[in-house]
Amino acid sequence: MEAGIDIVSWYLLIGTVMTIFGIVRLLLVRDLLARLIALDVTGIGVLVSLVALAARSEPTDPVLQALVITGLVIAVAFTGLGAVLIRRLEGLQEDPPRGDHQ
Amino acid sequence: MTLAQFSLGALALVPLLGAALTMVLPHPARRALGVVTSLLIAGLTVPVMISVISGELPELVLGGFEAPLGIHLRGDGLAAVFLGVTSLVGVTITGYAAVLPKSTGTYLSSTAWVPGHPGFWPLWLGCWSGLNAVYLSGDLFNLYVSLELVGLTAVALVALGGRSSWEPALRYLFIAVLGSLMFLAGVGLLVSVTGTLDLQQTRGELEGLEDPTLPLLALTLMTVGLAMKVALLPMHRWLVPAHSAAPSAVSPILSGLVIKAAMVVMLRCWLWAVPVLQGSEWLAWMLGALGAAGVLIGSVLALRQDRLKPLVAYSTVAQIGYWFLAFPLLLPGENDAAQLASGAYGGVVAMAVGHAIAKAGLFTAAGFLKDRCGTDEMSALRGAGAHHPVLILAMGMCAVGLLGLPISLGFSGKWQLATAAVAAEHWWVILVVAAGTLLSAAYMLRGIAPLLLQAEIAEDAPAASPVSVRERVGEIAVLVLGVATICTGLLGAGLSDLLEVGSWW
Amino acid sequence: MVVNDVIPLGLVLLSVVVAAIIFPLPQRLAGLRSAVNLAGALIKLVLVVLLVPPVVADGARPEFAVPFLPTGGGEAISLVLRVDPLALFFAGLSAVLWLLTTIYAIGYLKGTAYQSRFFGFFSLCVAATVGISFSGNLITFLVFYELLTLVTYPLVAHWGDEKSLQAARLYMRYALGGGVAVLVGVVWLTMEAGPADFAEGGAADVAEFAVRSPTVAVIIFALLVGGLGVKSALVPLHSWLPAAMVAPAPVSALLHAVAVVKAGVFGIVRVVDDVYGIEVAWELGVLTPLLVVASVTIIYGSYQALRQTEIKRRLAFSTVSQVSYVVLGVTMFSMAGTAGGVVHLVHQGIMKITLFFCAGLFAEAMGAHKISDLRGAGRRMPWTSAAFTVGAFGMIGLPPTAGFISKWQLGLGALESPHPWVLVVLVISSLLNAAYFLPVVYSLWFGEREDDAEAPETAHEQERVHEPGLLLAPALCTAGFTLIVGLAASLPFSPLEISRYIAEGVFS
Amino acid sequence: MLMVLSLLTPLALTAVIALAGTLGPARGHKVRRAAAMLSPVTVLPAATLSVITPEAELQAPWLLFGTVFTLDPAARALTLMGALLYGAALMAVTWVKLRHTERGSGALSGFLMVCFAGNIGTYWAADAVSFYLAFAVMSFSAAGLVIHYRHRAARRATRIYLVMSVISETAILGGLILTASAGGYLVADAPAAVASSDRTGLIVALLLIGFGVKAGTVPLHVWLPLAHPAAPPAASAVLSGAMVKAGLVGWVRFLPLGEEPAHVVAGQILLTLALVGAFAAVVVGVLQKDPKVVLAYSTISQMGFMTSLVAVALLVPDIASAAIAAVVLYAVHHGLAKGALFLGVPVVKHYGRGRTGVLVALGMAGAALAVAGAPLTSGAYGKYVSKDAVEGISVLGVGLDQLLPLVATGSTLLLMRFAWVLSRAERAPVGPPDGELLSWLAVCAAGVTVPWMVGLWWLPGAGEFGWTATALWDASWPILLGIAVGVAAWWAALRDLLPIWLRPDGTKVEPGDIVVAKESLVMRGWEGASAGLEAAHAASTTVRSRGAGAGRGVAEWLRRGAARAELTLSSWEGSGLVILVLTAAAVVIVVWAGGMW
Repeated sequence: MEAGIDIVSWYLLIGTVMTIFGIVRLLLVRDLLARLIALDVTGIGVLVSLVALAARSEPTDPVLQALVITGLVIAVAFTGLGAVLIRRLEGLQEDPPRGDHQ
Repeated sequence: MTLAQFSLGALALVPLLGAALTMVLPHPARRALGVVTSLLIAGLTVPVMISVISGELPELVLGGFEAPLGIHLRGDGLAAVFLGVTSLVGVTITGYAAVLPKSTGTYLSSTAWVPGHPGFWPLWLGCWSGLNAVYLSGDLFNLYVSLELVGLTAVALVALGGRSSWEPALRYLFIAVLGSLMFLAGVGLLVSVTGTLDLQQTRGELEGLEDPTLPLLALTLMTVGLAMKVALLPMHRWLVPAHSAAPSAVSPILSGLVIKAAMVVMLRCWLWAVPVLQGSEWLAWMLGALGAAGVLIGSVLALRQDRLKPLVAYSTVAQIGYWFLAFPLLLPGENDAAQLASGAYGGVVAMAVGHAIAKAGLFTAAGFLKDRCGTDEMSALRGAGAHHPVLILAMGMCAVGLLGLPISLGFSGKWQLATAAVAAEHWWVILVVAAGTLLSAAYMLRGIAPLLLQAEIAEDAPAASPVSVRERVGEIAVLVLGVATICTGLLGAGLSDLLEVGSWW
Repeated sequence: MVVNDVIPLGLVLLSVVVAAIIFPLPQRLAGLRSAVNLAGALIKLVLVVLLVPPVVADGARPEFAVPFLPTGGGEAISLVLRVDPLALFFAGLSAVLWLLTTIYAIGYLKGTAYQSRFFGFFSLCVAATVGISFSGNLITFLVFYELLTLVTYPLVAHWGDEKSLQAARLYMRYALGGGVAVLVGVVWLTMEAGPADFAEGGAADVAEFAVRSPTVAVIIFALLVGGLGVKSALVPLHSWLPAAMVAPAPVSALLHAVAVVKAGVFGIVRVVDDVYGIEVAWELGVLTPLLVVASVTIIYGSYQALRQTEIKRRLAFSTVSQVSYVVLGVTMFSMAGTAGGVVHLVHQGIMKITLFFCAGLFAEAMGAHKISDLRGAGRRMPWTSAAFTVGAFGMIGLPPTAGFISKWQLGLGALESPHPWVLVVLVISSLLNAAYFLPVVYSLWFGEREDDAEAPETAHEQERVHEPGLLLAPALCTAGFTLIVGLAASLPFSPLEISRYIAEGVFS
Repeated sequence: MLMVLSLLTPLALTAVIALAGTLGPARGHKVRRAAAMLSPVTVLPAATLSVITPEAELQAPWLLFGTVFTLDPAARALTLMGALLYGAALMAVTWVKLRHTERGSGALSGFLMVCFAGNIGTYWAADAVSFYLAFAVMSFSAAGLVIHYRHRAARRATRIYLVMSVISETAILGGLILTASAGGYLVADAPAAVASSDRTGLIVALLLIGFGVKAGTVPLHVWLPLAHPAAPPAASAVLSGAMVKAGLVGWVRFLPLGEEPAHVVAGQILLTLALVGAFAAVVVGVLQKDPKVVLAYSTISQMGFMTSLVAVALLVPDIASAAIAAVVLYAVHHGLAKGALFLGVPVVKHYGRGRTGVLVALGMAGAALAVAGAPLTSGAYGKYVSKDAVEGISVLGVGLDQLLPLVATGSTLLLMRFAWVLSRAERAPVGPPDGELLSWLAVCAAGVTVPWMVGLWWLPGAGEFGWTATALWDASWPILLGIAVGVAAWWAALRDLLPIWLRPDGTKVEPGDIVVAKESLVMRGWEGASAGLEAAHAASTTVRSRGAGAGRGVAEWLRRGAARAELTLSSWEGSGLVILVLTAAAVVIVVWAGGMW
């Protein structure tokens, strides 16, 4: 396995790629919900790369682990807030198109 | 555990306690508790300020966990200055919000939209505790957490402004969180290289390193992330709708205090955490260029606004440009590094503090006029100054602070910046500062001049209704900020001595 | 004497306190407002008079300093308020004329709106002017110079109609442009030569810096004088002054005779005499171009005044030309010339304020705005016309008035200086002054209105126009001062003696 | 002390008259009337001063630049003459019955008194500044006299007078500043300073022009023939009697008359101008119809005579003191005689007929003969003294002492013309004698006695009148020649043999002769200059506005660019794209730059 990249740097690569795709998706998509999801993907990507960095040293680095845990908590917080805002915004748009749905 | 050390911890946690308490109380009680808490926080700031002024450096390690993992609060010069400004502006805005509840947004009760949002108080106190934590924290992890707390509460505060403020709040959320994630990535990279979170230790580790690429990449990520949160020029689009749609008590908090938190973190990273690396000149020059563009384009756009609050918001974008203008000067040029950098650093801090007070005053006045006249269209506000001479005077004083004309911290800041620029032969800084001052004078005039007009206000218009006692007291708050802008102008010299304490050189 | 050191600060703060009291006063408390105003002006006058003996007679220099701006390494640059004869000279002028302008303004604005706002900014303007006169170094001067710009903006825009807002905007644009130029100049000079403290023969380290790098010194001089030139209405930068005529009469009297225009010229006198020092400025060769600019301004101002048909615009252009006499005197590089320039600082103030008071009176009592409306006004408003005549004779420079004294002194100075051709400029300008003031005086006393022509007998006595007392008294006072200062020019503490004393200091 | 009193009393009384207006129309008029009646008394202090005290000095170091007033013999004589003339004029104006007084006589007497103070000031001033002060006060208050009747001719005369006096004031100011800076602040050492200063030519030229306007030398005399007929007769008596002499005093005080390097060029020019003035005035004066204009031209010719004496003093320094004494004596004589003639014009009108007619005719004839310089009169004495002062000088080959008598013939011709015109003027008998007649008689009496007294006792250098036969003959042959020519002309006129252009009806040459040409010249010059300046001004405004327009265009273009950029950023995708690009660029640059070092 030494010839190939070992597991940790493999995960690091995946994490970085996830972050980059997440950021590009986030910045360019028009739909609000899609943006929120893209934001979550970016968050997870960053956390994965942090975990990969932590795993490089033998006893995994406690500092980085603390960072990852906090990161998760904050991701949950902003997703909740984002969802509430999007529901209210969607609620606004509902009134005009009702006419042509039936 | 001296009083100063105790108040360090208390400053970060008391607002949180207050926020929690207000959650359970009804609206009138929340206002009372909010005011009490703000006075308590201001009280706590005093011992910290006294100890820093007398030269020593109060430090507190929470829970006995030593670095690299523990939370390490350090009250150095920069922290003391920003704590002072935050408590001054905070107490005034709290008083204003308590006296005029309709300035805290609109609340969707069961039947209809009711002015005055009870949710303002917990969010505002939470935001205040985040701010204090940002200034005091001595390690990157704590910086990230408190920055995130400030960000989220700010987004929620914007959303209080009723239907028109949700869309800008969402946009602000995306940008803020993206910025934090980038900052987190940067911190992660840095920790992976240095193995510690504490600013002092990080600096020690990085000095010994010969390959600068990884820390440089980390610094770049952190800088771009924070630039988004501070709304440097190309990334400023979220600021204008957010600050103008926010309720009239929230906009001063956002413009005056919240963006300062990200600025302080930027300064911590650039000056404390990361020593000067080879590649960072390019980054500093890029920030300088964006800052100059911010000053000029921000002012030009402010000239084109026809509503008062967007005009003041664009003025914020322009003022932010000034702070980043100083970054190329912070690099040690060929002559004496410390003396030059300290001049530019003192300039940035003075301008930021001056801007905090003046912009808070101006945004409160703009909000007050919007609440009273129903709209902030400048053509509709013609002659509105007839019944509020004190308000006009206060707006004039704040405008003096923003323009950077004498007897204001803005002036001392511009003076130090210009002196540092002349010493480092960066003549372009002088040109930008001069052009900026003239342009800012132009758009300030556009904002204040119509109020002086003697147009007859229609009898039925809301502006003509008699001014209530509460509104008179509200005007006093703006006057306090205006007078503070002028009086702090005389403390320029004192400020720079204060910043000497615990500075990085 | 420590109590003397507090007086300059007291003088500056006095007006700020008065303003703080007046601003919140509601409109109807006119009596209280006028009382506070007059009390403030009187106390200020008494304090200035108290300062005269110690400063001029036994050479005391009371000083008050507070640290203000941090320099990189060394100790902070401080805000310095110091009283030297030149400062006392200008402060005395503004204190006296301020008392009179206050009385005039109270009478003029009776019954109009926003009086509290007007008088609030009015006293802040006093504070700025006194600050300018007592400033001890270039930075303090810059601080009060900018403050003056800000505080006079609402005064110019007082009527609140579109025209005055437009004029105020033009004024602000010019004044702030000048202010920024002075800021850049001051920063550069402070970096090169340290905080420039005003010293009798010029700051020592500025002199040594001028020797070290003359070209940079010349550029800085150009920046400073260019910035100050805006407010002293040197030719290319003067167009804000006639436009600011839409302001109410006490404000135009204030702007053109006492505060704004004089601040600019006072600044130039400070820069040439007390920062660079007259010898250093002469070696740098910056005096001659400034002298040429001043001469061009004098002739151009008089020519433009000739072309105007409105009273106040003619007086405005006459101010443009008269103020440059001071610059002419100071840049002549001769002791008598400097004394002439400095004394004209006061004389022009007294004479020009008389003319503006009378212009305001004519507009208020007779609604006369054009010069042709003044025909035959001598019979209908004899007192105002008499004051106007004294002022006009002063402007032309006829003997019993103060104008003659400064013109004579400038003439002597011109002949002593290396530029004798300046006497020709003085002569031409007095001819031009006569050309645009004498016809006005002639039509005042000897012109007759159209309807008078056919009934000279009846028209004589009955329609005496009522001249309001509150407006007339200050005008007659200043006209009286013009004559007294003109006649008793060589009294011990007269303006001429003090300016000679200052000139000796400059050349010492 | 008497000096202060004599200067201040007239000014004080004028102040009373001016302030009378505040007491309301009725009482004001009464006060003004009383003050006017009192006005002739204000002349007394000056008169008594000149009579009793030969020497007097007044020092006021605090006034202006340090004022000094001294009374030297010349000033003493002139002061007496001035006091008499002004006293008589004031009497003529005010001591008449209420119904005869002109409208606004209070104002007229006020102006007269201020003129008196100024005039006396010029005689006494011993330093440049107070001389200039007195001169300015006198010339500007004289304008009040000229405009008194307020009709169209008076206005035109005043306008021209004011323009000329402004020019003269400015020239004198320049001259005096140059003298003062050359060390000549005090009058005593002015001539020496002027002579020694390196700008002597300029100073002399300025002083000649400045005082020439007041002394009526030829090109600058145009205001005199216009001002005199316009002013009331009492005022014109004072104008040509005392005020014109101030110009002479100015020359005597400030020009380097006795100083060593003789100013040949200036002297020659002044002499020729004086003589031209003396003779040309006669030719023009004879053709006039109004008696006061004829008298005005006679004044110009007499002033030409006196100016020639000054010119002689310039040319030959060593005879300067004699010439000055002669000038002063002649000035006193001419002042009183010409004043009598001018005051006589209304007297002839009012008292020509009846009992007083003989007395009036006698007085007028005596004054006329004095002016012409007939023997036994003060005129002869004045001419005799000046003739022997100019012994050896000749101009263009002809001896000056031959030319001067011809001036006498000229003035005889003029005075015959004046008598002819006056005799045919209509009479308006007034009845019992009043102030007008009395003052006229007083002036005639003074005219006879004062010059002799001054010449013999007061002026040291003047010398007595030699009662030899040759002196009497020298005095009388010019008058006889003049009478002969006059009678011949009168006889020719009866036979209307005279050519058309010579017909004496005043239409051929209007009073002020070349002023009409000058006025049009000035007007045209003024239009041309202002048109040119206007065009330049218009051009500069267009250039400025175009520049401003271009500036605004660029600013607008910039603003639009910024606004467009802002629009692209406002959409989420737009700003997102920009952020992506920026981050990528930052990372790439930093890594590349980092990697390089």
